[in-house]
Amino acid sequence: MTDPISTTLTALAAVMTVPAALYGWNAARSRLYRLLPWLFLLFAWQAITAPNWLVFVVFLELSSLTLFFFVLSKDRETAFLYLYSQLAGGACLLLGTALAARGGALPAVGAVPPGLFPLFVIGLGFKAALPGLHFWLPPTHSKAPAEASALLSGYAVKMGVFGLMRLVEAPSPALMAAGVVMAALGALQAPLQRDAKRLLAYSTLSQLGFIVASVATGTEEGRKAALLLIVAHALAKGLLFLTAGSLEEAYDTRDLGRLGPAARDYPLLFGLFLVASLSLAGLPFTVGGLAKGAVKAALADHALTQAVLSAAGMGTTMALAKMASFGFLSSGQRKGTGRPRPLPPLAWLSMALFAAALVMASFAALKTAGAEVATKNVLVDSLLLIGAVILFVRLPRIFRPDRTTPDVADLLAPAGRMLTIPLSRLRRLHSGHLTFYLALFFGATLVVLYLLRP
Amino acid sequence: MSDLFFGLSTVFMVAGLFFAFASVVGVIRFPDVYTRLHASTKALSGGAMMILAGTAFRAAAAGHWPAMVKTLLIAAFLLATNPLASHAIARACYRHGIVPKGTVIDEYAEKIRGDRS
Amino acid sequence: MNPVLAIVAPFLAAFTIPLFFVFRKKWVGTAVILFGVLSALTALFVAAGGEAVTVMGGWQPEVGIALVVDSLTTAFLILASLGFSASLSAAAETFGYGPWRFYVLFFLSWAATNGIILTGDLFNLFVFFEIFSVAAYLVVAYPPRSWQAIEAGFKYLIFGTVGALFLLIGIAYAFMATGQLNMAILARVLPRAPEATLSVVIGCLVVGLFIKSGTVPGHFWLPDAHSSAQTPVSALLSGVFVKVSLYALIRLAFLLFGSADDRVFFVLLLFGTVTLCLGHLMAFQQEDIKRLLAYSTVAQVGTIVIAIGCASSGGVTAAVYHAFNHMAAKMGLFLVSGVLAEDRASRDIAQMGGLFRHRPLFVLAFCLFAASIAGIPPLNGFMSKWFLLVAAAERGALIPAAAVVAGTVLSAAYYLRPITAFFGPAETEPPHHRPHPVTGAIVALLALLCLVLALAPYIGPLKEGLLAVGRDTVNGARYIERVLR
Amino acid sequence: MRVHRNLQRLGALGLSLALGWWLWQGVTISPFQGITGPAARYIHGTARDTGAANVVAAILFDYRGFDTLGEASVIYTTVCGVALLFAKRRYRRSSHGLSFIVKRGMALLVPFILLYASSIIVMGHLSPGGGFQGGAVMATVTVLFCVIYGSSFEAARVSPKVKETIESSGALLFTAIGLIGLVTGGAFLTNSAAGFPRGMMGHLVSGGTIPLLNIAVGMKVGAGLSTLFYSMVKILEDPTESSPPEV
Repeated sequence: MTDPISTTLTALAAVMTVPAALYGWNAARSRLYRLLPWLFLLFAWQAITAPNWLVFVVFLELSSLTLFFFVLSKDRETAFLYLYSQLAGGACLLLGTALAARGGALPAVGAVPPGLFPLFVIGLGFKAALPGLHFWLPPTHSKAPAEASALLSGYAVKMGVFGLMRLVEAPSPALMAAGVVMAALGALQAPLQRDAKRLLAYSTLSQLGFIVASVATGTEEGRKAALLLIVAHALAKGLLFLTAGSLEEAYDTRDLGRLGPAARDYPLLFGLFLVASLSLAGLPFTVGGLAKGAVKAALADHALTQAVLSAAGMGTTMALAKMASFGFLSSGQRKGTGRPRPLPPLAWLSMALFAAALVMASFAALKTAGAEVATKNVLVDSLLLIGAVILFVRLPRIFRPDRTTPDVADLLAPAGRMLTIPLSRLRRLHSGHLTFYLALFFGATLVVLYLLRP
Repeated sequence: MSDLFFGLSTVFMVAGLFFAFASVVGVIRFPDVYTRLHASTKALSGGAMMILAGTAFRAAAAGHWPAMVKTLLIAAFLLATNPLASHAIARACYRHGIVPKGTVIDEYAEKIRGDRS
Repeated sequence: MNPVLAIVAPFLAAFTIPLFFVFRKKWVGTAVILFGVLSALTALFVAAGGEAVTVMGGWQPEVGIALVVDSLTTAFLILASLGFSASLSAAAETFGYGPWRFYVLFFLSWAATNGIILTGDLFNLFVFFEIFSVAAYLVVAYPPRSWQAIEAGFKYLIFGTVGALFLLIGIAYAFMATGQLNMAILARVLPRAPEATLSVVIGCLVVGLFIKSGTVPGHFWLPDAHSSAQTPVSALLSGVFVKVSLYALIRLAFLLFGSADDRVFFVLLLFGTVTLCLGHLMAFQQEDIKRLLAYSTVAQVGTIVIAIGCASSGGVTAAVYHAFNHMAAKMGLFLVSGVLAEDRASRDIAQMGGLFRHRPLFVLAFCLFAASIAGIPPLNGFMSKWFLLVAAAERGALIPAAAVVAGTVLSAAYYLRPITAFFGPAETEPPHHRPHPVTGAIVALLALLCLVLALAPYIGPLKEGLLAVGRDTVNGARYIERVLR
Repeated sequence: MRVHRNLQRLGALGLSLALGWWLWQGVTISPFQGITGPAARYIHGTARDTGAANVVAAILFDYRGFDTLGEASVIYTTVCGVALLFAKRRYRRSSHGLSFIVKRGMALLVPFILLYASSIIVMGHLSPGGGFQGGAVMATVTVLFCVIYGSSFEAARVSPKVKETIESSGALLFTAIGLIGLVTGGAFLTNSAAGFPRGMMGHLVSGGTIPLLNIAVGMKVGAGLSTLFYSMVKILEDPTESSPPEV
């Protein structure tokens, strides 16, 4: 299927993968990992251009699998969390596809019978981190290698959104509510994090909320706005994750409380960071700003949504301000990490590629949108931006990086403990007592005979 | 001739039944393995023999000679195997350490001792 | 080629090997190999010969014993000959030809397997099940080196005997009600039997086959037997023996249980789902790699039973396809894990570190098979699960379908545990290193088979064959007409 | 604890009763309407079809001869498996047997027992009996040898290899007869249609393949049961080795 959406996303996949592959080229691990980004690219292309839901699910799963191996190289537990959540989503989608295929032909990527809509939304929700199903996202993004985080946040979650784009053909209030909650949740959580990449992860969540809300309008305009924001966010977030990864590389920590004045050591890195974060925060005339403007325009009929999204945008700005302030500018807090390590040239190259892509995207967006649209909301957007920065400066207590915030993911451990009880019961059932086994068997035989009664 | 055989067969069968009954009583009433074996072997051999002999006479009375020969053969085999089995059981019991009840003189033990020394 | 030769060839092998041992001891090995090739080829020729019906002794099907070849038979004959050949080669490498009696048992079980697959007579089915089960109990306990194996064999014996008893009761009731044993005739007259009798017949047959195939509640013997047996035997048990019982289930379900269709298939769906869940959940908790594989087999049996329970040609196609996939992958998994466990002298997953560097190819093959079983997309396991899902969706069996996809997630989880262990660091270098050329070759062939099976839906003849199996099996009238013509 | 066990027993009783009830439900006692189906064919057609006087033998070895091959193979399998699992080279220790009287008496009886066994086998198609029964009687002789003369007596005279040969030859004979039927008669185990002499009904040579198959089964069963018994005796004789060590 080829239309603007898949064409754009196909190109975006390539643009995302090349810098990510370059960034990780010389990492200290098996050389097989060099292959993974390209595999991811291949599978992503297949998924985006899939003719039917089955092919889409298959390649979506495969792309998740390649990213799983990426995460596995750094952190096992998180990798498994990621894999299970993605497989669970894939399972829902597969089941939905099978049910939709009941009539005979495989269902094309697009609208599905209304009864199956929730199943598909849940399945895609695992991928696109809808609220409640987002439990995997913050840990995975923060603990994956930087280039994998860039691909994850920049592209992998967008494939779920892509599925939603195809799925939603009529306005869906529930999905819009989910998008709003997502945006608000991400915006609330992001400025309170102390882990730089976790902060970026929540910011991703918030931006996804924008995109989902826009998709949920079910209009062509909404889809176009969402697509623009996808591109803007992917490029900006890719660059941001790479800079965060570079910080970690250099100082061996992602803890904002312990990172030092990186702007002094690496002024160029700070510059790249600024480029990305300004676009992400929605500075007018950048691709991010234009995209957000388009989203708000698409949501013109939904005033409440618009208001919440504006507030959420301030949250994003505050989060980025926090990262800039504690990660790059604050001084004297660094404890014993020694001299920063020099960054490899390939890392610089990859970040530069992202920045260039971002700038080019901004020009392209400006050109297509035209001056009138670009200047429409300049005043409001700038005020929001500045207001957020002022808020951040005036309320230093809230944003000090010395605590962690609770999230759905914290429920996983108790849930796992609850799950072990039936499991151990089941294990005790297989105790090895032959008489007990036989008794069970004869009991079950009675059940069979009962079920077969005339 | 046939009447004579028929009468004889009846006499033999009745006598056989009596012996068989006696052996059953003996098996139940006697106190230990050896005496019970005694009852079962001797009385049963006798009883079964007589019943078989009775059957043979009856077959002869009917003029069915092959049946008579077969019956007599069965009797012969029974005569050969029943004592053998009883003997084996008794010997096994003794070897197993079961002492005959109320025995005063145990010649078999003396013989075994004699064999050993 | 006369179908009976597929049964007679392995029988001849079993009867001749002792003579070789007595008169020409040196030739035992050669004889085993030649007979293996002969048996496999005969079965394949019979399978290739197309549909055929023959009655023993030249009688009519009513009084004699009929052997029937149709597309389902063909599929399972091919499956059995592939599985037995692979296991035979692995066994020849593992045991050598010293324990020649093992090969006698092996060929006997082969003959019995082919007999079960070919026979069209209910009592004859039972007789072959007996040979097959007795041989299975014994090969599980071989060699009697540990109590564990003997206990497993004993447990299998007890359960198998109970299963055989149920089969016999079912057959006896069927005979009592109709006076017939030929399956085609029974298919006609059994529905006329009183309802109560029919329910007992079906119940007993289904429960008996549940035990033989390792479906819950008759699965208790399976993990012990599969994990304590020697590697080639485990592979055979999982790859072929379980499938043969499932074949009988398919055949009887679609031929005999006609008038009670819905109830029977509901029972199959229900117990299939329970089996699937239980198998996956238990496999999830195992520390012993072979026990993990054994419980995974339980789960896959559940999958196939669900597929049968879909009661449609698509379901049967999925069942047969999945049986093939599971045969290829699980045999490979057992063979590889046998080699790796021998290297480590332990079957504990935690101690399997560093084996990737030690035996990279075997470990890669393990990954392929595991991915196939777990249902990672382009591989054969995924394909058959997809067939199954569509069949289940058409039947409207939502919960079984959901269980199947959830099981996919779980199985990916527990198969990743040994895999990450293999790739992980090693505490010590593996103490053993014995080359396994034959096992390696078999594993490679099985991996190839997995890949070919993955492409089966795209290869015209294979796809047509699979679909034909489903179509023909569901169409009981066709079978009856062919046998009684 | 005892309450617990009693509860268990009660549960088992309940299960058995429930299962028995269900099975009883299925028993159909239909009014006798004459014999129908294959049974009628067996009863009325045996003499015409096979020429055997014994209907049971005709069913076992002709109509359903293939089942019999299977059943004999079950025994063959068991024998082989037991011999495989209990494989020991020779007897560690043999009893000396029973007393002189028994030994001598037995020596006189053995020929007759063998004669009896042979008659059961060979006349299987004429009178009650057949390969399975005769073979079992034949095997009794070897069991008696073990009991009366000690376990090593028999092995010294009839080597296990001979028994192996007899057993396998019996099985092969069965299969070969079946294959002859396949070649000349068109189907496995074809009887008179394959050219086996039909004979006169009631005579020793009658029934076509049935007597031959009886002999084959007799060989298989007799030698097999004997091997089975001796394999187990070997295990019993040596209590120290009966428990395998933990690996």
